Amino acid sequence: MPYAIELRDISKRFGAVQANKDICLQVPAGTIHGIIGENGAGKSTLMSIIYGFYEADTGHIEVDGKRVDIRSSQDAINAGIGMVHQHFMLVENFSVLENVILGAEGGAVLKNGIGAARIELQRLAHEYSLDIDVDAIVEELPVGLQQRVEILKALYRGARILILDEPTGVLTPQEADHLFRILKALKDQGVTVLLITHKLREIMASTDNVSVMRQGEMVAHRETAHTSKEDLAELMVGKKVRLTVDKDEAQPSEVLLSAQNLSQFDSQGVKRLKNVSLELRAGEILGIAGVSGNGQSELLNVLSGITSMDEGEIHFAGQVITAKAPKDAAQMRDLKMAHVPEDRHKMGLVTGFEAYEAAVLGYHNSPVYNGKILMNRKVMLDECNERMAAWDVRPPNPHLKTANFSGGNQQKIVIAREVEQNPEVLLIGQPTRGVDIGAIENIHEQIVKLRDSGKAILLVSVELDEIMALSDRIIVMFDGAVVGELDAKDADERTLGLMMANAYNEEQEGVSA
Amino acid sequence: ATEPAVVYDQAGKFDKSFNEGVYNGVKEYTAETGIQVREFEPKNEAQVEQGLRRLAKRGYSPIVTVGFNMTSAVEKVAKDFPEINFTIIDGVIDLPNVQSVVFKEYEGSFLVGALAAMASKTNTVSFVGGMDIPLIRKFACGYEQGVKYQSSNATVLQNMTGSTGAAFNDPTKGSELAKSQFSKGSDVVFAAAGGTGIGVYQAAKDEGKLAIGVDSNQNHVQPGTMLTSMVKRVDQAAYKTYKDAAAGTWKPGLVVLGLSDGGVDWALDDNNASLITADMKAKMKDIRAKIISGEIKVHDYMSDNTCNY
Amino acid sequence: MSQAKVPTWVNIALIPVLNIMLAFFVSGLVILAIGENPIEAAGYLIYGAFGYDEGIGYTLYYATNLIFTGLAVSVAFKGGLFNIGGEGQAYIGGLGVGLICLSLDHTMPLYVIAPLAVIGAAVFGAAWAYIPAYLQARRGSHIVITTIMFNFIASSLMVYLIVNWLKEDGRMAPNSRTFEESAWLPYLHELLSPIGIEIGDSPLNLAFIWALLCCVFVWGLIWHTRWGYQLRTLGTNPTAARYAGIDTAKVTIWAMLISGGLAGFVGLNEIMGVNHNLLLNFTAGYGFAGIAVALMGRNHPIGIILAAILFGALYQGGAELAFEIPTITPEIVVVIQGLVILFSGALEHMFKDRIEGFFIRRAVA
Amino acid sequence: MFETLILMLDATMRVSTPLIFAALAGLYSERAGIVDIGLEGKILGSAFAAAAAAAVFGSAWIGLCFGILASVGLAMIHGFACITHRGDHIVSGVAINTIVAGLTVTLSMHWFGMGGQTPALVGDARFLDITFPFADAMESVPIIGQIYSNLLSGHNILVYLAFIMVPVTYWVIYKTRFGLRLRAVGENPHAVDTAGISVSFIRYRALIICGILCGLAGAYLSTAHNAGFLKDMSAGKGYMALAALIFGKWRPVPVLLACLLFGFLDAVAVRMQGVVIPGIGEVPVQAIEVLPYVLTVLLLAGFIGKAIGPKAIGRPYVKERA
Ligand SMILES: Nc1ncnc2c1ncn2[C@@H]1O[C@H](COP(=O)(O)OP(=O)(O)OP(=O)(O)O)[C@@H](O)[C@H]1O
Ligand SMILES: Nc1ncnc2c1ncn2[C@@H]1O[C@H](COP(=O)(O)OP(=O)(O)OP(=O)(O)O)[C@@H](O)[C@H]1O
Ligand SMILES: [Mg+2]
Ligand SMILES: [Mg+2]
Repeated sequence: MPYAIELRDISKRFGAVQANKDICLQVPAGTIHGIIGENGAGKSTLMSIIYGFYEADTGHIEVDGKRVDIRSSQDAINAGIGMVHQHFMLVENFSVLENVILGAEGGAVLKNGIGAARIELQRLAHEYSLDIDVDAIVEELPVGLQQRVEILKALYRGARILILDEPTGVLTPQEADHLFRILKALKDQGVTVLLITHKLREIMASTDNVSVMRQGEMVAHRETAHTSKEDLAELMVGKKVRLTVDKDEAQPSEVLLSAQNLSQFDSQGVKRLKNVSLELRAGEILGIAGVSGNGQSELLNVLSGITSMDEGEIHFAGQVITAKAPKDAAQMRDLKMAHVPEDRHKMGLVTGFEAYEAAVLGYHNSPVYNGKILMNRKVMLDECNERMAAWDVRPPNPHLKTANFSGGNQQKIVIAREVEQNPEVLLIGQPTRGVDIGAIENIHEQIVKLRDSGKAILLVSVELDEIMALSDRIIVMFDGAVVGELDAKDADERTLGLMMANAYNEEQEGVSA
Repeated sequence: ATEPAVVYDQAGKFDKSFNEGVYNGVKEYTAETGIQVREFEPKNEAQVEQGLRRLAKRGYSPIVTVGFNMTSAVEKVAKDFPEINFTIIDGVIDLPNVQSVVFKEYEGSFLVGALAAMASKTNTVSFVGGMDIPLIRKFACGYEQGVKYQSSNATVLQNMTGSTGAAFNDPTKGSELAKSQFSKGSDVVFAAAGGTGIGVYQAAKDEGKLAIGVDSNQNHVQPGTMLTSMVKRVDQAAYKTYKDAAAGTWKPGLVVLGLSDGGVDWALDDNNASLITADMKAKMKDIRAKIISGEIKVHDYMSDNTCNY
Repeated sequence: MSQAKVPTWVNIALIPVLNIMLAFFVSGLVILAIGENPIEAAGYLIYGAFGYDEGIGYTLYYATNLIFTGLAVSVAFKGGLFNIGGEGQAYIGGLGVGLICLSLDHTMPLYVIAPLAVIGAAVFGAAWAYIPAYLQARRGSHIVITTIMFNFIASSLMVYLIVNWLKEDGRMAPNSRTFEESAWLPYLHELLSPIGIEIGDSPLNLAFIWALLCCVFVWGLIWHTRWGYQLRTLGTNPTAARYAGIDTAKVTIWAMLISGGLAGFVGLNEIMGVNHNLLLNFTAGYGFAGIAVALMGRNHPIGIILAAILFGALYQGGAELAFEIPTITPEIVVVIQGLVILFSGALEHMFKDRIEGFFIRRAVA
Repeated sequence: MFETLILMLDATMRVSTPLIFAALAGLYSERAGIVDIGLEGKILGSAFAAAAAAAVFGSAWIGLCFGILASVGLAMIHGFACITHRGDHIVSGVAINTIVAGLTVTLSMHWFGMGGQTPALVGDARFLDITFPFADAMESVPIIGQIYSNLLSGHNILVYLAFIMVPVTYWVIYKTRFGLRLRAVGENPHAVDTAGISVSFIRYRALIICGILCGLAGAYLSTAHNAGFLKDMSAGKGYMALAALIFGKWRPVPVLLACLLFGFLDAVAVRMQGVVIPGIGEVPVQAIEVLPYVLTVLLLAGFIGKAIGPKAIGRPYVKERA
C-alpha cells in the first residue's frame, strides 16, 4: 500500500537560515504521525511546504504514491491536504459559516454555497462530534472552538490528510483530550493525521509513529510503541538532556512583593486576570505554571507596570499600587523591579538599535547614562563591552544591530541588562524560549545565583520541566486565576498537569468519595 | 532696437480672458513686425520677481506685466533697473520708467448691461464675478447701472465665485453659480471671472440661456450663446507699448483707457450677429455715444468703493 | 555567522542613488516624450541651479523651505508617525510669523521681532499639529487622515482670516499690508556685502542659517538625547516602548509638536524673508515635497540637507528650464519629485531586497 | 422654498457624483486592505486623459475609455508598489498624486499648448443631460412632478451610473464570492492565502475596480460636469471622497449618504457667498467648505460614533508568522 504522503529531499532556505534540509518522510495512510523538534527546528516550515504555503527549494511530494506538484495552498487542498495552523487563519469578524466556505464558495454568488455548507457542516458535526453554532461570529468564540472551525474548514474541503501544527499550545488538557478523541475518530475514518508538537506527553499518548527534527534536519523516525520520552528528548536536542539544575535549598526571608486580588479586563471587556493574589519572598524562585494564554502574560504586565490592573493592589518597596494610583514600567524599575519579558523581539529589544542602545532599554533615563542634556554614549559603550564579556555574548560587538544577534545571544543581552541592574525583584518570562541547550544552562545558573544573593524571582514558563527544575514554590494558573500552589518538592508532572487543567480538585474529590 | 518681453500672471497666457488678451496683442505685434516677444509665465510669487529681474538684467525692454498682482514686484525691479521700461496693466506705479495702464471697465460693463436688459425676456439678468475684489465689483456696478438704465425695474442677480485667486479658475463653481441664477429666472449672465467664465458660458449653453464674455472677445467660445463680450483691449495696451517703444514714443505715467479711445467696448461679430437685432444695435450706438459725450455718467465703484449711483 | 551582512554604504549610498537615478531616468523619458532633449534640459537645469551666484541663491532659498519640511516629516517619522500635514502646519506657522510682524513692525527693531517670529512660527505650527497628535495619542484616530483633513482646514481658515481680517482695505490681492523693513529678515547678500563677500541678489535670507541650525538641533535631539532615544524606540517598536516605561502618548504628542514647529518655520523664510506680507498659498506644496526630501535623505539631517538642495536645485533649475524652453513647464519638477517619492519610498524594496539578497548570498557563500 | 430645495438637491446630485464614484473606488481598495490616498491622483489623471481623448476623437465615450485606462494604469502602479513590492501605501499614494499633478500639466501643455488645459469640448465630446420622458409635461405637477422633472430628470448618464453603482457595490461586496474574499483579504490576508486563494490577485482586482471607478469620476469632471480639463481640476475631491469613505465607515450605503451630505454642503457653499442669514449674519463660506473635513475628524476622534476600518488595512502582506 502506498503511503498517504511521502516527502523526498525537501529543502528550504530563508535568507541565511536553512530551515529545512533534505527532509524525507513517509506517512502510512490512516495513522497519526507525530513530528517533534525544538523551537525553530523547522517543523512549521516543513508543514507549510506540504500545504503549499511555501514552495520548497528542492525535493518533491507524493500523495497516495503519486507525485503532486504543490505550488499553492489550492494545489494542496485539491490533493486532499488540510492544515490547522499554529496561529489560526480565521477572519475574526466573519461568521463560522463564512469562514468555512471562504475559498470553497461553490459559485460566484454566495447564496447557494451557504445553503449547501450549512447541511454539510451539520453532517460533520454529527459524525465527529464537532458541534458548533455556524452563525456565531468567530471572534466571540473561545479559542477551543476557533480551533474547531479550523478543523471544520479542512474537513469541509474533503481533506484526507490533516496537518495540525502545535494544536494544543492554546488548549487546556481537557480540550486537548477532546481534540485527540476527534483525531482518533478521524483516523478511524481513514484520515491521515500529521501532528506537530514539542510536548512528548502528547506524542506518547496519541501517535502511531513519530519523527524528530533538529536544526532543519529530520534526525530520526520511531514507532511510538518502541520509544520513550527520554529517548525522544535526547534525539530532539542532540545530546543527553539534563532536566535538573544544581541548586541549594532556598532560604526565603521577608516578603518583597505581595499582590492582592489582581483583576484585569481586556479591551473587549473579558476578564483576563481573576483575583490573583501572591507573595514573593526574598531568596526564592516562585514559578508560575500553566498553559500559555491563561493570564500569565497579563500578570507579568500588571506586576511590571506595563498595564495597570482594574482591581486589586500590589505592595512593593513600601508602596501601594492600585488602579487609582498606578505606577508605570519606568516607576517600577525605579523601585528596583526588573522584568525579562516573554517575547524579546516584540518587547525586550528594539531590533533596529545597536546592541549598546538596546542594552539600556528601560534604564535610558538613569543618570548613569545621561549628562545634563545629552546621553553619555561612552558610558553606555563601556558598560556594554563589559557585559558582553561577562555574559559571553557573541559576537562581542556593541555596535552590531540587535537583529543580527542569534536568539540566544539576544536573550543574554536582555537578561544581562535586567540582572545587572541589581534588582530586588526579577520578573522573568520564558527565559529560555528558543535558546539552545548550552545557553539554557548558563541562564538557569544566573537565575539561581540571583536568588542566592537574596533577591526574589518570579518565573513564568510554559515548560513544565523548567518550572520544576528552577522553582522553590509553584503557582498554577488557569483561565486567569490561581488554581493551586505547591512546594517544588511536592510537584510532579502529573499533579501539575491536572492543576493546569483545573482538574486536580475534581480528581481529589473523586478519590475521597 | 527694442527687445520686448511680457510677464503674464499666474493664471497663464491661455486663461481665455485677461492674460489671453495680452497674448493676442503680443501675437499681433510679432505677426506684424516679425519681432519675437520674450514671454514668461511665473508659477509662484518668488518667480514673478525672479523672472522680471532676469528679463531686466538681460536688457529686455519694454517689459509688459499683466495684472495688479505684479504691482509690488514690478515696483521693486523697476527701481533697480531705471533704464528698463515697464508697462503694467491694471496696476498703478508711480515711477519714471513705468507706464500704468488702467481701464474704465465700468463704461463697457454699462454697455453690456444695457444689452443684457434688452435681450432678457424674463427681465432678470445676472452677474458672476471671479474673486471678490474692488476691480470685479467695478464690473458688477457698471453692469448693474446699464441694466437699470435700460429697464429700471429689472432684477440683477450677483454672485462672486470666491475670495481667493482660485476664484478666477473654477469653472465648476462658475457653472453651478450660473445654474442657480438661471433657476432664479435669469436668462442673460455676464461673467467677469477669468477661467471661471468658461463654466458659466457652458452652463448657459446647456440651459439655452445667453451669456456675455469679458476681457477678450469671447463670442467664439460658445457661438449662439454668447450675446456679446465686454472687451477690454489689453491686447491693444500691450501692442501699443511695443509699437511706441519701437518708435521711441513710449512714455511713462498713467494711461486711462475708456470707451472714447477704444480701450473698452462691446463686441459684435459673426458669432453673435444673429442675436443682435437692428433695433438693439441702434440703441447700443445711442448709449455708447451718450457715455462718450458724458450725457450718461457711469459711476466708478473704485472711486468710493460703493455702488451708489 | 551573525555578522552584519550588508555593508553600510549599500544602504546609505548605493540604494538611494539607484532610486534617484531611476527617478531621473523616467523623468528623462517624459522630457523625451514631449519632444525635448533631456540632456539639453539637464544642462539648463544644472546651469540654472548652480551656474551663477543668483541661481545658487535661489536654489538655497528653495532648499530652506524644504529643509524645514523635510525635518518636520522626519522627526515625526522617527516616532513612527506619518505627518502629511506639513503643508497646513507651515501655513499656520506663517500666520504666526505674520501676526507678530504686523503687530510689532512699527514699534520694534528686528532683533526683537525676529526671535518672537521664530517663536510665533514654532508655536503656531505646533499648535496646528497638536490636535491630530492628541487625537492619535489619546483617541487612536489615524494621524495620516487627520493631518490631511487639517491641511484643508488650515487652507480655509487662512482664506477666512486674510480675506476678512488681515487684508488691507482697498487692496486687490488677498494679502496683508507690507511689513515695515524692521520686520524683514535680512537677505544674505545684504549681510555679506559689508564684510566684502559679494553674492548675487536672491531671496536667500537669514532663515537659511536658521534651517541649518535646526538640522543640528534635530540631529542632537534624535540621536543624543533621552527624548530622542524614546522617540526612536517608539518609532521602531511601540510594544518595547511601553515595556521600557516610555509614556508613548506624551512622546507622540511632543514629536508632532516639534514636527509642526519645524514645518512652521517655512513661514519665516517666506513671510518674513521674502514676501514681507501675509499672503495666501505661500506654502506652495513644500509640505508635500518635504516627504520626498525626508525619504530621500533617509530621515537624517545631513541627508535632508543634501536632498533639500537637490530639490531646491530642481525648483530653481526647473524655473530656468521653463524660461529657456517654454514647452517644458516647471511642473516637470513636480513629476520628478513624485517619481522620487515613488522609487525611493513606495518601491524601496524593489532594489533593496535584491541588492541586500545579493550581498547576503555573497556573505553566506 | 420647496423649489429652492429641489434645486439645491439637483445641484447636490451633480456635485456628489464624482465623490460617489471615488468613495466607492476607495471602498473596494480599502476593503481589500489597500489604503488609497491616491484617489485624488487617479481622478485627476482620468479627467485629463478623458478630456484629451474626447477632444481628439470627438467622442465622450472614447474619452471615458481613455480616462478609465489612465486611472487603472495608476491603480496598477499603486498595486505594483504596495502588493508586489510591499511598499508603504501612503507613500505610494502621495507619489501618485504628485506625479499626476505634474504630468497632466506637462502633457497637456505639450499636446495642446494651452497652458495646461485641453480644448473646450463641444457636442458629442461631452456627456449631455438626459431628459426623462414627459419631464416637461410633469413639471407643472406639484411636488412629485417637480421632483421628477427637476431633480430626477435632466442629468447625464454618469450621474445615474454613480447612483446605480451603490446597490451594485452592496451586492458585490456582501453577496458574491468575490466580495466575500475581498472583505476577508482586508481583514486577514493569511486566512485567505491558506484557503488557497491568491491574496495578490484579489487585491489587484480590487484595485482595477478602484481604477475604473476613479476613471468614471475623472471623466465625469472633465467631460460631463465641465467641458474640458483644467490644471488641478480634481481640487481635493479625492481626499473628500476618502473622508466620505471613513465617514460612511467603509459601507456602501452610509458612504453614499456621506457623499450626498458633502455634496449638499458644497452646493450650499456655492450659494452662500455673501448671503446674510437673519439673526446669524454672514456665514463665512469657508466655514461651510470646511465642514466635511471637520466632521471626519470628529468621527475619527470617536465623538460621533466610531470609525473602525478593515483590520489588515495598510499592512503589506508577507508570508510570515504573525
Ligand atoms: N518566513 C520566514 N522568513 C525567514 N525565516 C523564517 C521564516 N519562517 C521560518 N523561518 C526560520 O526558519 C527556521 C525554522 O522555523 P519554523 O517556524 O519552521 O520552526 P518550528 O520548528 O515550527 O518552531 P516552533 O516550535 O517555534 O514553531 C527558524 O530559524 C525561523 O526563524
Ligand atoms: N529577526 C531577525 N532579523 C534578522 N536576522 C535574524 C533575525 N532572527 C535571527 N536572525 C539571524 O538568523 C541567525 C540565526 O538565528 P537563530 O535565532 O535561529 O539562531 P540560533 O542558531 O538558534 O542561535 P541561538 O542558539 O543563539 O539561539 C542569527 O544569527 C541572526 O543573524
Ligand atoms: Mg512552528
Ligand atoms: Mg535559536
